[in-house]
Amino acid sequence: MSRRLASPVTIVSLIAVLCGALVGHAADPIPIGVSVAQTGPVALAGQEQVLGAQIAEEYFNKRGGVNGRPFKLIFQDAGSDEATAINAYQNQINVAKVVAIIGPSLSQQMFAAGPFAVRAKLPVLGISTTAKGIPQVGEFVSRVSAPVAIVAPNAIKAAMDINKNIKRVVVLYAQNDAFSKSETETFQQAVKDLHLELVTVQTFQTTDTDFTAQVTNTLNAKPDLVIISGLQVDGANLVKQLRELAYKGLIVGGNGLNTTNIIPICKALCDGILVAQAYSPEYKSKINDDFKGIYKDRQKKDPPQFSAQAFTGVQVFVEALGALDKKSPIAKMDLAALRVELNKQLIAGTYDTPLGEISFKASPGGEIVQKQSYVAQIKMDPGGTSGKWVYVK
Amino acid sequence: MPAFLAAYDFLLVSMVLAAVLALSLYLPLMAGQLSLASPGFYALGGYIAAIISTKVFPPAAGLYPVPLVLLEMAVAAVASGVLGVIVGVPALRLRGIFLALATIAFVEILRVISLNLDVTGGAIGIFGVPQPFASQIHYMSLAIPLLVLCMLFAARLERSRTGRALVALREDELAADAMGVNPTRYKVLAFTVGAMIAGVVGALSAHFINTWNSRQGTFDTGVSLMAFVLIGGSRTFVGPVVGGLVLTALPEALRGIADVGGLPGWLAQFLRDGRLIIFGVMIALGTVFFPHGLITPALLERLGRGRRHRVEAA
Amino acid sequence: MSSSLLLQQVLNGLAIGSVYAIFALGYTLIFSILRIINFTHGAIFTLGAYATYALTGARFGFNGLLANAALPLHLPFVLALIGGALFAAVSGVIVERLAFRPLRTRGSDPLLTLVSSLGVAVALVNVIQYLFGAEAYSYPADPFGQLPSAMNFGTSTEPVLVRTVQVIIFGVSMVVLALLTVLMNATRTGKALRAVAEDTVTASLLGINTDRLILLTFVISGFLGGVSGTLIGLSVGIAGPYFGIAFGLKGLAVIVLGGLGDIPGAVVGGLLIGLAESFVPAQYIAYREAVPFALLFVVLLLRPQGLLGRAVVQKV
Amino acid sequence: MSAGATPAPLLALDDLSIHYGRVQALEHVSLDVRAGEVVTLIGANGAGKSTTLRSISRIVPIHRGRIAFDGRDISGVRPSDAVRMGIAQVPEGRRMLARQSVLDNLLLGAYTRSDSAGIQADVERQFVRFPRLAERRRQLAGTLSGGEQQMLAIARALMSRPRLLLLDEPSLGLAPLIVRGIFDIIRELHAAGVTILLVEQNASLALQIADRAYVLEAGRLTISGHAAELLTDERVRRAYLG
Repeated sequence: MSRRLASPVTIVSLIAVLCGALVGHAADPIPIGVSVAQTGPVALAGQEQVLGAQIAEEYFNKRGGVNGRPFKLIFQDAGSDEATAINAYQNQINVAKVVAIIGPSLSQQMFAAGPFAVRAKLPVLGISTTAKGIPQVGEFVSRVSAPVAIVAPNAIKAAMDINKNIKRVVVLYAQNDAFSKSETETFQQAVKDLHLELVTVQTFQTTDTDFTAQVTNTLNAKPDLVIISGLQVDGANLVKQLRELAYKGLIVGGNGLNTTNIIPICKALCDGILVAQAYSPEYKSKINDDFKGIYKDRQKKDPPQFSAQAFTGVQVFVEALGALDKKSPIAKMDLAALRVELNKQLIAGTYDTPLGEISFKASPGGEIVQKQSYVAQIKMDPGGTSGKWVYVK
Repeated sequence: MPAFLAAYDFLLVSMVLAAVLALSLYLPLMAGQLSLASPGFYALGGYIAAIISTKVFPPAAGLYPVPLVLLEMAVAAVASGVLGVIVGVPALRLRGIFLALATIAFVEILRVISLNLDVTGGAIGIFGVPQPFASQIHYMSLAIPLLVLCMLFAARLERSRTGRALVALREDELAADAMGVNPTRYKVLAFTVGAMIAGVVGALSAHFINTWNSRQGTFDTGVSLMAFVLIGGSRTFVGPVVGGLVLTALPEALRGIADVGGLPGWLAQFLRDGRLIIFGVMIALGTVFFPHGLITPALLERLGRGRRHRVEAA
Repeated sequence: MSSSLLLQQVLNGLAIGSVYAIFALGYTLIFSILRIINFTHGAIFTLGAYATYALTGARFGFNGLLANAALPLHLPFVLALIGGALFAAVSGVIVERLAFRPLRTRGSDPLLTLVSSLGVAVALVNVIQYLFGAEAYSYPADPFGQLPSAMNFGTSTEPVLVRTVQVIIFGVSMVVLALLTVLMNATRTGKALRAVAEDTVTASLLGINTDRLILLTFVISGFLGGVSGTLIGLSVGIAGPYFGIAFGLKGLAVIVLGGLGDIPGAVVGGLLIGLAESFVPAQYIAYREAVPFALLFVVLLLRPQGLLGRAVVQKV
Repeated sequence: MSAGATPAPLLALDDLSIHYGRVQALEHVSLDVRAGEVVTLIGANGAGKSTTLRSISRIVPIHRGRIAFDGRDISGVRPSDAVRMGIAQVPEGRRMLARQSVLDNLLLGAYTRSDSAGIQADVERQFVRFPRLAERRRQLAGTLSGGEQQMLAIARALMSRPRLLLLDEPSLGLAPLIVRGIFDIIRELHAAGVTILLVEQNASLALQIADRAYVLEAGRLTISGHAAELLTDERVRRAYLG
C-alpha cells in the first residue's frame, strides 16, 4: 500500500480506534486474521488448520484472552492459489483491519501474499509454509513451521540405529509440491553426509494415485532404506503400494506423513514408518496435554501437525500481544503502531507451545527456532485400524 | 474510495489482466479455433520476467525500474511469438475439440518441464520478484494501456480485411479457402498474436504477484479463460473483456457480500464456505440464460442504435 | 532387461492403464453421443465413491456439514458399490437436465456446453467439500473378504507382483467393456444410441426419442463413473473432493488416443498410456507426467481420429 | 384454404411461418395433402422446401401457424412422436447411418414399432422391392453407392409403415438412369396407396408423377394446382421447366 493511500486509511482507523476507546474499547475483541486454504485442493491442510485455530481461540479466550481483553479470529479463505491468498490478505489488512495474520497454507502462496504484509507493515505467521526462503520474504513474515533441516537427518540416523547395515537408499518425493521439494533436498544432502549410497531418486505428483512404476524402480534398486517426501494422501498410498509389492526394508517419511490421517489409507501397512516430526502428540507438556485433550475430545483422535501448528500460531500472537500490552497498553496504540510493535514483540519472545519451546531468529527475522524435534515410529494395532507414534529419539 | 482502493487494488488490477488474457484466447477463437494454449504462454512470460528480474539484473534497493519491466514484456512477447509459431503451425491443422486438446497437452508438457528445470525453481518456483511500483494500484499504469491497446487492436481487426477473413474461417473454412483466404496463415497469425498477448500478461503478472511457479498458467487457467470468453460473449471483443472483469471479481464479490452485516449467520457462512458452489452454479446458469454470452454484437448494435434512433430500432 | 522385469513393467502398465480405461469409458460414451467433453465426469466419479462410502454405513470425517454423521445402514460392500453407482447415475441425470439439455434445446454454441459442464463440475466438487470436508476417506479393509494384497505372476524366486485390487479393476474394466460392446452393437437401444451418435437429426427422423437416449447415456456414463470411482477408491482411498478431477485431465489423453467417442478405443488408449508410463526409464521418471500429453500431442498431429478411430464428423 | 369438397386432408399446414434467427424461411404457408395423393412442392434452391418438410417432421420449431396431421394439431409434438403417428421422412442427402449395416438401418427404420414378426416381414418386403439392398444387407451403409443409399433411405422410411411419406430431393446427385429408377419406385408406392409429399428441384419429373403441386418462392407459396395444369403453366415453365 502506498503512503498516499495509507495515510487516509490510518486516519480513518485512528478515528475509529479513538471513538472505540470512548465507548468501552477495552471490551472489543482484538481481531486476528486466519487465512488458510478452506477451498481448493489444499483445503485438507486448511481445514485442519481451522480446527486448531478455533481450539486456540476458545482456549486462550477462556483464560482471559489478552490480559483480560478477548480476541477474535477472522477467517478469510485463502484458497489454494496465489491470487486468492492475496485477496484474502488484502481483505484482512484493509477491511477486517486485523492486527496480524496467520496463514496462508502453501509456501508459494506466502511468496505471493507475504510482500503485501511487508508493505502494509503487519506481522504474518506461516504455520505450514516450510519451503526455504519464507522468512526472507521480508520483515513481518515469520513462521512456526520448521524447515526440515534438523529433523530430517535425525530420522535417517534413527533408521541407521535400527538397521546397522543400511547402505543403499532410495529417495522419493512429490515434485509438484514445494514443501516436498525443499524437504527432499535436505534428505538427499543428509544421505550423502552420512556416507550412504543414494541409488535412485524417484519423483511423483501429489495428485498421483498409482505408484507402481516408482515402486518397481525402487525395488530394482534393492534399497535398504526408502525416504519419502510427500503429502499425506499420496505419501500414504506410496507406502501402502511399496508394502503390498513386498518392500521389506525401513521407510522414513517426511514431515508430510506426520499425521494420523495416513492411518486410514495405509492401515496395517503404516506400521514401522519412521517420521521426522515437527510436532508430536506424544510430547509431554501442560499446553500440549491441554490442546491434545480438547482436540481428542472433539475428533476422537490425536491432533495432526497442521492443527497443532495453527494452535501455536494463535498462541504466539496472543502471548506476544499480552507481553506488548504489559509494556505499553495496546488499547492506546493506533492500528499501524500496534502492528509494528506486535511484530517486534513477536520476534523477541519465547513461547511454550504444543510444538515445544519456540522462539524466532533475529536474522533472517522470523525464522523459527524449535527446541524439540522428534523422530517417531508408527506402531499399528494388530487390527490395523488405529495406531500411535512411539518416540525413537 | 481510498479505503476501497486499498482493499481491492489487487483485485482491480487482476480483473484488468484477466480481461487482457481473455483477449488472447478470443483472437484465435475469432477464426473458430478454440485454443487453450494461452496459459502456456502466460507461464512462459512469467518465467521470463521472474528470471530476468531476479537473476539477470541483481536486486537492488528501491523500486525496480519500469523500463526493465517493459523490456521483459517485450522479451516475453518475442519468445511467446516464436514459440507460438512453432507450436501453431502443426497444431492449427487440427480443428474443433482436437485443437483444444492439443493445446491442453502443450500446457501440461510446459508445466512438467518447468517442474524439472533448475532455472524455474521446480515446485517452489521463483520468489522475491522485485516491485516496480510502491502500490499495487500503480500496476494499472501498465495494465490499462495494455488492455486498451489490445482492445483497439481487436476492434480494428474486427473491421479489417484480416478480421473478415478470420470470421469467414470461423463460419466456413472450406468456403473461406475457396474465397482465397489462406486458412493456415490467418489461423497462425491469430494464434501467435494471442500467444504474444498472453506472454506479455505473464511477464507483468510475475511482478504483480511477487512470485512465479509451475502452478501459474495451467489447465485450470485455460478453463477460466474459456469461461471468460464464452460467458462474456465470443462474437465481439467486448465480450471477453467483460467476461474477464466480471468473473474475476465474482468470487471476491461473494466474499464481500458475506462480510456485509445483517445477513443471517448461516447465510453469511454459506456465502463464505460455499462461495465456489455459487460461482459454479452461476457459470452454469450464465450459459443457459445467455446462450450467446453477456455481450453480443446485436446487443452492442442495439445500444449504439438506441442512442441514435429509437424509431429505427423498432 | 530381464524377462521378469519386462513382465513386471507390462503388468504395471496394464494395471495403471485399466484404471485410466475404466475412468475413460463413461467419459468417451458421452462424447460419442454429444460430441462434447463432459467435464462433470470427474465430479460424478467422485460422488459415486463417496456414495458407496456412505452406504457402507461408515462415519464421515471431522469436517464439512456432515461431520461425524453416518447413514443408519450397513450395506455389504458389493451392494454399496451398486448403490453408489446408482447414485452417480442419478447425479448424471440431474447434470444432464441442468447443464446440458437447456443448452441443447436453445441450440446454443456447443462450446458453451463445455463451460456449463465446467461450472457444474466446480459446483459439485465444492458441494462435496461442503458436505464431507476435504479429507481423504478409505473403505473398510477386506471388502471382498480375505484376499492377499498382491498376486504373483512370476516365480517364487523371481516374483512379479501385482496388487490384487488392480487385478480386480482390470477384470472389471474388461467385463464392462464387453457388456458395453454387446449393448452398443447387439441391442435395439444400442443401435439407436449409435444412430444418435452418428446423426441426431436422422435418428429423430427414424422416430428415436433422442432426448431420452441422451439421458440414458448419462445414466450409463454416471453408473460407470460411480463404479470406477469406487473401485479406484478401493485401490487408493478417496483422496478428497478433487479425487476425480485429477483423472479428468489424463482421461482426455486416454480418450483421444483411443479415438474420441470410441468405446473399445478408450480401453486401448488407457492401457497404452499405462504401458507408456510404466516403461519410462527410472532416471527419467520426473518427466513421466508429460508422457500421456506428449503422446496425445503426437497422436493428434499424426492421426487425429485416434489410433483405432475412424474419421469422425467434427462438431466440437 | 384451397380446393375440393373431399374429406379432411391427411396433412394440413395452416399459415405456417418459420425463421432461423432473423432470416425468414417460411411465411404464411398453407397447404394440404389428402390421403392417397402425391403432392409435390417445387421451387428454387433455398425457397424453403426442405424447411417445410423439416417442420412437418417437427425438427425445426414453428413460429406461427399450425400443422395438422389427420385432424390433430402436431405443432407441439416431438420428432419421434411424429414418426409414431405415421409421418416418415426421406431426408435430403439421404443421411445414411454410415457406420451401421444396411440391415441395421432398416431395423432402425422400424424403431417405433415393436411387432418383431411384422418388422421381419417388412424387412423381407423391402429386400424384394430393392434386391440390391438384399445383396448388401451386411454391408455398412456408408459403403453403398448414391443410388443404393437413396433406395435404402426410402426403404428405411417405409419400415415405420408411414401414412405419409415425405421425400426430400430424391434425385439429388444421382445419375439420370438411377433417378428414373427412383421415380419408378415412387410411382409404385403411389399405386400402392402411400400418401407422398415430394420436394423436388427437378420440377418436370416431379410434376409428371404428382397429382397436385405447389410452387414455393422465397418462403411464400405463389402457385398451386393440379400437376398437369402446372406443367403447362407459362410462369412455371419459364421459371422451373426451362
